[in-house]
Amino acid sequence: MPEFVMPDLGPVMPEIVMTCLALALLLADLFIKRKETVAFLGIIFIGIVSYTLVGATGTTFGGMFVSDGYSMFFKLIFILNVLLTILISVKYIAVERVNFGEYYSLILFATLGMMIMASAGDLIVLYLGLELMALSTYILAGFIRYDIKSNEAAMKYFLLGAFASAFLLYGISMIYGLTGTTDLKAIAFFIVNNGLAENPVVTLSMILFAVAFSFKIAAVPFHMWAPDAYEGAPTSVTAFMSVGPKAAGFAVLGRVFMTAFASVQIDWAAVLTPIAILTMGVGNIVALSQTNIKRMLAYSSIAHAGYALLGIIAGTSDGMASVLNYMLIYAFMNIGAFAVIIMLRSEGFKGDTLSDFEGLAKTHPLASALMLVFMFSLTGIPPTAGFMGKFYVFMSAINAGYMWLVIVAVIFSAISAYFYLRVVMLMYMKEPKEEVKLTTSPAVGLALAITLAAVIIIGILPS
Amino acid sequence: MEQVIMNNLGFPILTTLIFLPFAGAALILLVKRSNESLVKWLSLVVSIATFVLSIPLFTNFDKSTHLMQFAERHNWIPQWNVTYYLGIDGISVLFVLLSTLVTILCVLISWNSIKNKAKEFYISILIMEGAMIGVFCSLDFMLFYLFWEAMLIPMYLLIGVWGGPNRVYAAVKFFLYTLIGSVLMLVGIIVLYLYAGRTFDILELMTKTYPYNMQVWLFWAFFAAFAVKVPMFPVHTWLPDAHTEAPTAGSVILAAVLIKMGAYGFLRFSLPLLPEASKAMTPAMLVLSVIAIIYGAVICLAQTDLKRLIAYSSVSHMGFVTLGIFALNTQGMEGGILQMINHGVVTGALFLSVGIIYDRTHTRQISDYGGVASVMPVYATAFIIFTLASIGFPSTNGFIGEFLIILGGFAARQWAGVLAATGIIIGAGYMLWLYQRIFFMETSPKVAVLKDMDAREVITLLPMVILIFWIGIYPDTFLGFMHESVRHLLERVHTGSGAEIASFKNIVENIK
Amino acid sequence: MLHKLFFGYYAFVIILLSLLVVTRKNPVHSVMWMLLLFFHIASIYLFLNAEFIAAIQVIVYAGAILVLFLFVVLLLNLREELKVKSFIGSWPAGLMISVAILIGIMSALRHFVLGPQGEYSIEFIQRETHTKALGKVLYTDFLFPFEIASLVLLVAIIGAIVLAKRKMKS
Amino acid sequence: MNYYLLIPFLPLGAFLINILLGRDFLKEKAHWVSILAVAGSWVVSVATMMDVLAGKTLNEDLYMWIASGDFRVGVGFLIDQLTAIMLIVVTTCSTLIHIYSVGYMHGDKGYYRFFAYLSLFTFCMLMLVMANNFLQLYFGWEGVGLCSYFLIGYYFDKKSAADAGKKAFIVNRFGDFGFGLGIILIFLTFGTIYYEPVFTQVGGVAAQTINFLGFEMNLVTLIALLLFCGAIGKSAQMPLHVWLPDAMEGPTPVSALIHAATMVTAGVFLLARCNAIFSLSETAMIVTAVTGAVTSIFAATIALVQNDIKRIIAYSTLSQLGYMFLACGVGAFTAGVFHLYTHAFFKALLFLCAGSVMHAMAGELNLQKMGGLKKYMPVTYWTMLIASLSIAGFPGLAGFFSKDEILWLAYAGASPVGKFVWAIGTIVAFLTAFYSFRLIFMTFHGKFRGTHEQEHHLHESPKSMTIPLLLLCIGAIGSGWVGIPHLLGGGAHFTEFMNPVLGHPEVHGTHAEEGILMAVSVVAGFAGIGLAALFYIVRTDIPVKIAQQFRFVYKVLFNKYYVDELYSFTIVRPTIWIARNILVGITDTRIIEAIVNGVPASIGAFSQLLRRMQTGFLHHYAAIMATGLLIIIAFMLLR
Amino acid sequence: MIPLSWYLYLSTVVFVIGVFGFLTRRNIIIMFMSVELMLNAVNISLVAFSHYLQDMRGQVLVFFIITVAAAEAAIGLAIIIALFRNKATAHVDEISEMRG
Repeated sequence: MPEFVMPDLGPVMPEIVMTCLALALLLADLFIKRKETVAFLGIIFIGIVSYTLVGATGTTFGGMFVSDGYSMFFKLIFILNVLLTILISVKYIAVERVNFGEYYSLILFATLGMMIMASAGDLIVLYLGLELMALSTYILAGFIRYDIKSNEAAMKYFLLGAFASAFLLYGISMIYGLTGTTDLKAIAFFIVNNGLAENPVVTLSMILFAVAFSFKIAAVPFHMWAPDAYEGAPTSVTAFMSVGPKAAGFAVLGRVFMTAFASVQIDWAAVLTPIAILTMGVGNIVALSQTNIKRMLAYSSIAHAGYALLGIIAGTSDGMASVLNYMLIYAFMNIGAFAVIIMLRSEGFKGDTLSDFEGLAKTHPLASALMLVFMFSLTGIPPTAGFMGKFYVFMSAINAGYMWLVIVAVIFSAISAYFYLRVVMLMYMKEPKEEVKLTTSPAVGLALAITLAAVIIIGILPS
Repeated sequence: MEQVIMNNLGFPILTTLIFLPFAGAALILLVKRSNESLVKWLSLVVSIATFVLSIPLFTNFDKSTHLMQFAERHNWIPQWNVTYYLGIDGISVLFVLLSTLVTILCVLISWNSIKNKAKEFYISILIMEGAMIGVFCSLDFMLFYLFWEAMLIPMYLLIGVWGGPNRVYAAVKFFLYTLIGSVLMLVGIIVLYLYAGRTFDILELMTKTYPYNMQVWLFWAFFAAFAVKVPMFPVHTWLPDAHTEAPTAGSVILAAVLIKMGAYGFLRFSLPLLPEASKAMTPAMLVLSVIAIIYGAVICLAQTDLKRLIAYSSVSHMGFVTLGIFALNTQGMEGGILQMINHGVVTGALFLSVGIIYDRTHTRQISDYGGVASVMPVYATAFIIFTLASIGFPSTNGFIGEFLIILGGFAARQWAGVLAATGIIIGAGYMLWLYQRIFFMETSPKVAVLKDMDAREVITLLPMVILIFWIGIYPDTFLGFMHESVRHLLERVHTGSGAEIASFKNIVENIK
Repeated sequence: MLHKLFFGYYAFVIILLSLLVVTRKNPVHSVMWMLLLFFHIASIYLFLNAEFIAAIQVIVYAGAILVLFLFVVLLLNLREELKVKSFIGSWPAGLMISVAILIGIMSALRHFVLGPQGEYSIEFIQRETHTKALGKVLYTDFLFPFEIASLVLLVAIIGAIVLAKRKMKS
Repeated sequence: MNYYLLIPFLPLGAFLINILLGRDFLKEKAHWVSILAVAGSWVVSVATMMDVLAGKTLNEDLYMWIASGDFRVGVGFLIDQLTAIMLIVVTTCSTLIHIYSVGYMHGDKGYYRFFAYLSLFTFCMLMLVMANNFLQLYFGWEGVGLCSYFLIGYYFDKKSAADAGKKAFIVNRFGDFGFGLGIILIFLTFGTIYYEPVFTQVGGVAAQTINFLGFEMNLVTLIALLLFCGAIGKSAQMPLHVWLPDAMEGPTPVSALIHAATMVTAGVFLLARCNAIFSLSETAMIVTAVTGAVTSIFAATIALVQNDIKRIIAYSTLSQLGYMFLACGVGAFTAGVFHLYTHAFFKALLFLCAGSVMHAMAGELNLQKMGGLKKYMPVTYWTMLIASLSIAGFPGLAGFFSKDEILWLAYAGASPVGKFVWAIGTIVAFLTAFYSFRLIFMTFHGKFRGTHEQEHHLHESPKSMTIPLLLLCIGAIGSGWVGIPHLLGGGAHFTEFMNPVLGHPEVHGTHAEEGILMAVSVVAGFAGIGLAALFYIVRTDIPVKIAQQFRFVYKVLFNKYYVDELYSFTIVRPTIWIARNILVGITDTRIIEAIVNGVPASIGAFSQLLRRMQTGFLHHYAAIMATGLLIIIAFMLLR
Repeated sequence: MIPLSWYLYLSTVVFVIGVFGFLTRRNIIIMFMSVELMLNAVNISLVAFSHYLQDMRGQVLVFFIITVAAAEAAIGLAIIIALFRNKATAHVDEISEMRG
């Protein structure tokens, strides 16, 4: 038995830094009274992390931690996600009267979990990363303690999440029993060499993985938690959840299925295809009849998961690339939309029902113009980023021969136009009912500026 | 790949044409919304400037070649091999000019009628202009699709925000109708792109050959997008609503330019890219066109709403256009293209006129009018000219187009020509009836108080009148642009690309 | 043979207990049965000579988690809990689903084949105690996950405080 | 010789000046512009006539109008004998009527508009006759149609006027529908639509047949018949005659110029122009002849019982046009054109006289309200009398010669239906004489039957109106003398003159027969006059009796054989009904829109359904998740 | 020596019982306990595997699972308490503010 040698910490540096800074933030919170400062610190810390991110590539801890271009890109998404989330939170959590420093450190921990997931090379690490993310998110979802809706959101998310991760564990144990290892590459290797591809147990564990990950990316029929959780959770957290965990889910989905289960691609494509269709269908169609915009965006995020799944199903590197691309773009446009929604929230005014948007264009032309852009982007109308994302995904899917699937997808995306446009319609074509006053702050402004710029620029110059 | 004539003017004219309006819109964005007159003047200046800049296209156009002219090419999205590639030929040049002209008129006509959110209104109009020009200039499929879809946004707002009582319904209908059509086209585009070896360059795509039944379903995919825009018979119902509810400027843009894009799409993409399929589908297309002609014409007899009637008449007229295009012979196609211009001018003018009187009476019901001729003689004169042009009276532009189309149609399929000709009779029927009901007979008290057109309105209509007679009396100016391009296009269609029959399966194989 | 008998007993009891756990009306009883269940599972672990795991099973699960449960259960007054019936209306559906899943998994498991043998042979573990072996692995090969686990616990602490603390500043 | 361009473009210029400046500047002086212009083009026309007489004809393009692929057509002018004659007719009538209108339209609020339209009409008519290709002909064709639309609807605030104008235009469109297709077919056959290449090549294709919409038929016949559609539309032959009587809603000078002298004869002109085509097709010729004959008798019978002075003349125009068609149908194109030429004068005269009567009667049109006007307005009386004699074929007057030539050629010509149409022609001659003189007697003889104030108001018309009457009267008397047949020692110059364009049908009959026929028709004419005199001067009670005797026949005739009603019930109303109830009511609303709105609606309903699945109950969520897992497992393991 | 499959079947049965409990109970705490039951089932199989594979990973994973389970318990119960403060019930059916 070899003696212990200190593993190379270079690749894992960003995570380490993140951990330290999160802890530091936790401590700083004790001394700093103005929470805005905490937020500001958090932003700086994230800056540092993203700095360490550069060039931290390689494999360490005996292949348990893989930091490659793939994980790098996802980490970029997570960083952006957390950055924008903090920006839109600063004012909001004050308005919600839950202005605690823990909020920020929890968000950082969640992000850390995602980062670990993204570069997990071993099922154990994957599981732990996933739990780290999940637990932090449960707490965040229930962060508004005095609000029953928030509690309920947390409760539902938590119980179902635990339920789903139990399945994941069962899958892990199966594959472990079969191959005697939990290392993704080794598993793939073993399956191929011992011709286990046909073995039902492999299929079974693959299914269990698919279920657990589908839960994370909120794919039908494992999406049921999403609408309630998204509606109940604090809006900023909703924004965070609708991008981060989803992206992380896609990260592990891609990682596991592309490496470990590469040899049973036909099988998991067959599993994911109906899931994708259902996801797009249910997401878009149910969104049509929503009255609460957070809930509507929840369904829309379900639908978007469906589109992104096409890229996975394609099963090509091109497809994976398109998924990454899509997730990045989705992060921008979705958080942008939530930023606008958050501005509507003010003391004693929830401002999360669709009717609150009536005639917004008259009272707040700029805000509604922004919302317009994000809505069209979510619909996928050029020249916005949303179009480019969809386009790339569809292209890779067709390239892999899933033309009919893409036709289904475009039809659904045309349907989706209806409920996105309804927001625009309410803003521009209705008269304002009561005076809506916006709670703006430089932070939100910055977030909006970033997202808008990104949506437009990516839309025009995707390269 | 085919060579093109690069832009030899001092400056990138097409880019300028596309982005000048955008710049103008951005400029207006900065103006304080209280300062409405400045907004108006700014947009007027910008639109006129655009028009003036577009004149070189008219004067410096080389009519002796079918090649793309004034071309510009820059890399855009290298990894997908998407290029920023502009250029115009004899088919598209006229539409660019039409767009620039019509925008000016739209700004003028809305001068007093748009009160609320004026800023957004003029921004939308200008963005619209840029996008329209872009559609006609794009030589890169991706770029084309970009403009094609981008156009929906301002139009949706134009209808939905400044439209009539039922505007929201109309706007959403318009948007979804067209969107569903164009997303199917998007799939087609991607397939084409992958099959042809990852290029969006239209000219390059034209040089490739595609298996027959791939062509067929690509044809229908494109059809979904273009037929809705045209609009052809079964999918025409968005047009009456959109036209009726849209503000005058919106209707004018819709009629004059937007619905041309469908037919333009057929010319630019369906025919040259999918020659065999187009040839094979000709009967179906002709039948649809003839149905549209007669259906649209007859249904006009039952309309009681002024704008709705004109909207349905466009269905009929666009039927002529598609008929001419799918006659697949010189007369038909040139007639078709010319008829697109004509319809743009005439129907645009008719909507302008309707707008002029609507501003005075605020009613679209035909029955509310009567005897207008005796109180507004100048207006009546203008309107009769447009009416005559619309019923294809010789020496107006309508005649040239329709005659050539019927000639072409008759040459292609006798029944097509004959049935199309009946459309002219009915056309005379409903237009003259309309004219009688509005302008003749006793003057109703509501009408008696109306004032005749003021200078601004006269100026708005004048260009249209001039165009009508110019095209009608000396059409060679305009037909001249087309000859070469049409000849080349027809060659491409008829000599075809010798595609072999391939099964759907190995199309997918090929794509992979 | 004796092994089989022992296993038979434990298996039977474990299943029985878990059934009791999920079917008891009164949560307190469930918790109690679960406690018993955990002891049995622990002894199964002993069977599979994983003493350390067995130990933490007893200490952590039985000792910590269940006590926590019990605490909460008692915290929430259960008077009216016992009035409403414990199962959801459509429990047969639930039963059917679970049975179907069971059948599915079973049918898959029939084709189970064991992976390759590792170097931690029984003798090896006998030689240096199980605890030592596990500890070695944990602190060398699995250092990284171990650290993450610590973070998970940290987050849990923070979360518990944030959510459950009665009053909070600001 | 390029000054011929002045002929059409002077009136055009007048039109533009009037329409642009008339309303604000010229006002009451608008007529000068037009009159000068038209007179100018009259002068030029006469000069052109001289050239043609000197044998100079001309055929040249002004510029290329439409060029698309191998379809190339210009705006061009052909001046030959036929054109020359038409030029004279058109410009002369036009000039005189312009002058007449000065008096007639005096003080009308749309004075300038009226003259503008007249000039525009003259321009279009001239373009029509001077065209050297079919498309330009078509232009003039539609142009005159448009002008008649304007002028019929001149009093547009009267619904009946507006309706009449619309009717005229649309009915003509029916004709033009055929005409246009004819032109297209000509192009597809000959590759050009210029007259002379077509007429020279047409012999070559005489035998060809074409499959037209499944019917196998002779190519030339088809072309001829399609063109014929246009002709009957414009010249108001059966069955497209319905618009002409209503056209009388327009001012009387308009009726005289457009609906008597010039425009309505365009159909005849077309036939004459295309004689090369027609004479090659037996069928087409027979159709033409029969149509003409039927129309002429049909119209004449209606004219017998009408009371509206202008309508009577309108119907007589119909029947005279029938005569011309008849002539062309039997191959006597020359005779047709000759009659056209003479008819122009006496019919214009008749209308103008009617106009002057109306002027005197303050717009009253009903014969029953008139009578004994002779003493109030002598000039009108005498001129109208002469016109009527002329139309009745009184020997020596213009009508006499042209009509006799037609009848003779019909009888003696090669046409299989010749004898039949001759018989009808003779009967019509009798009827014509009868109703013309019924008109004369009821208007000018007997005692006045109108109200008193009307009687006071009675007066002779102003100079500007009577002078044209007198001038036209000369035409009505003398215009026929250029074509006196050899039998009566004349030189038949007209026929000779036209020969190069229209040729001359071979006749096999003796001078004796010719003389007899002539006598017959003269007798018929006199019989008509006599009978009229008997009925309406001597025994005014007889007509009433007869009317009661044959009440049914009378009603049918009085209601013009119910043709209008027939059309409105078979064509107009069904179309509109279909539009309202089938297209709007069913296809658009019930089918297309139902789908368009139905699909979203159903999606919405489905959405509500799915939405209800999101119950908010945790265990439902769990159950759905578990079920999903179960289904996937089953699906994957059982396949 | 006991065949591995016995352990497997045992764990499966326990796991499914957990699922059953989760699906059919309405008391949050008991639902949560069902989840714990499922985890234990997994643990059984893992330990069995690692014993038969003569490999430590399984037990390592079990160790972590137990850790996470503890964490989950803490958070879960915290959530339940917070919920209970606002709405004195532990019945999932009564906690359905949000639906549709």
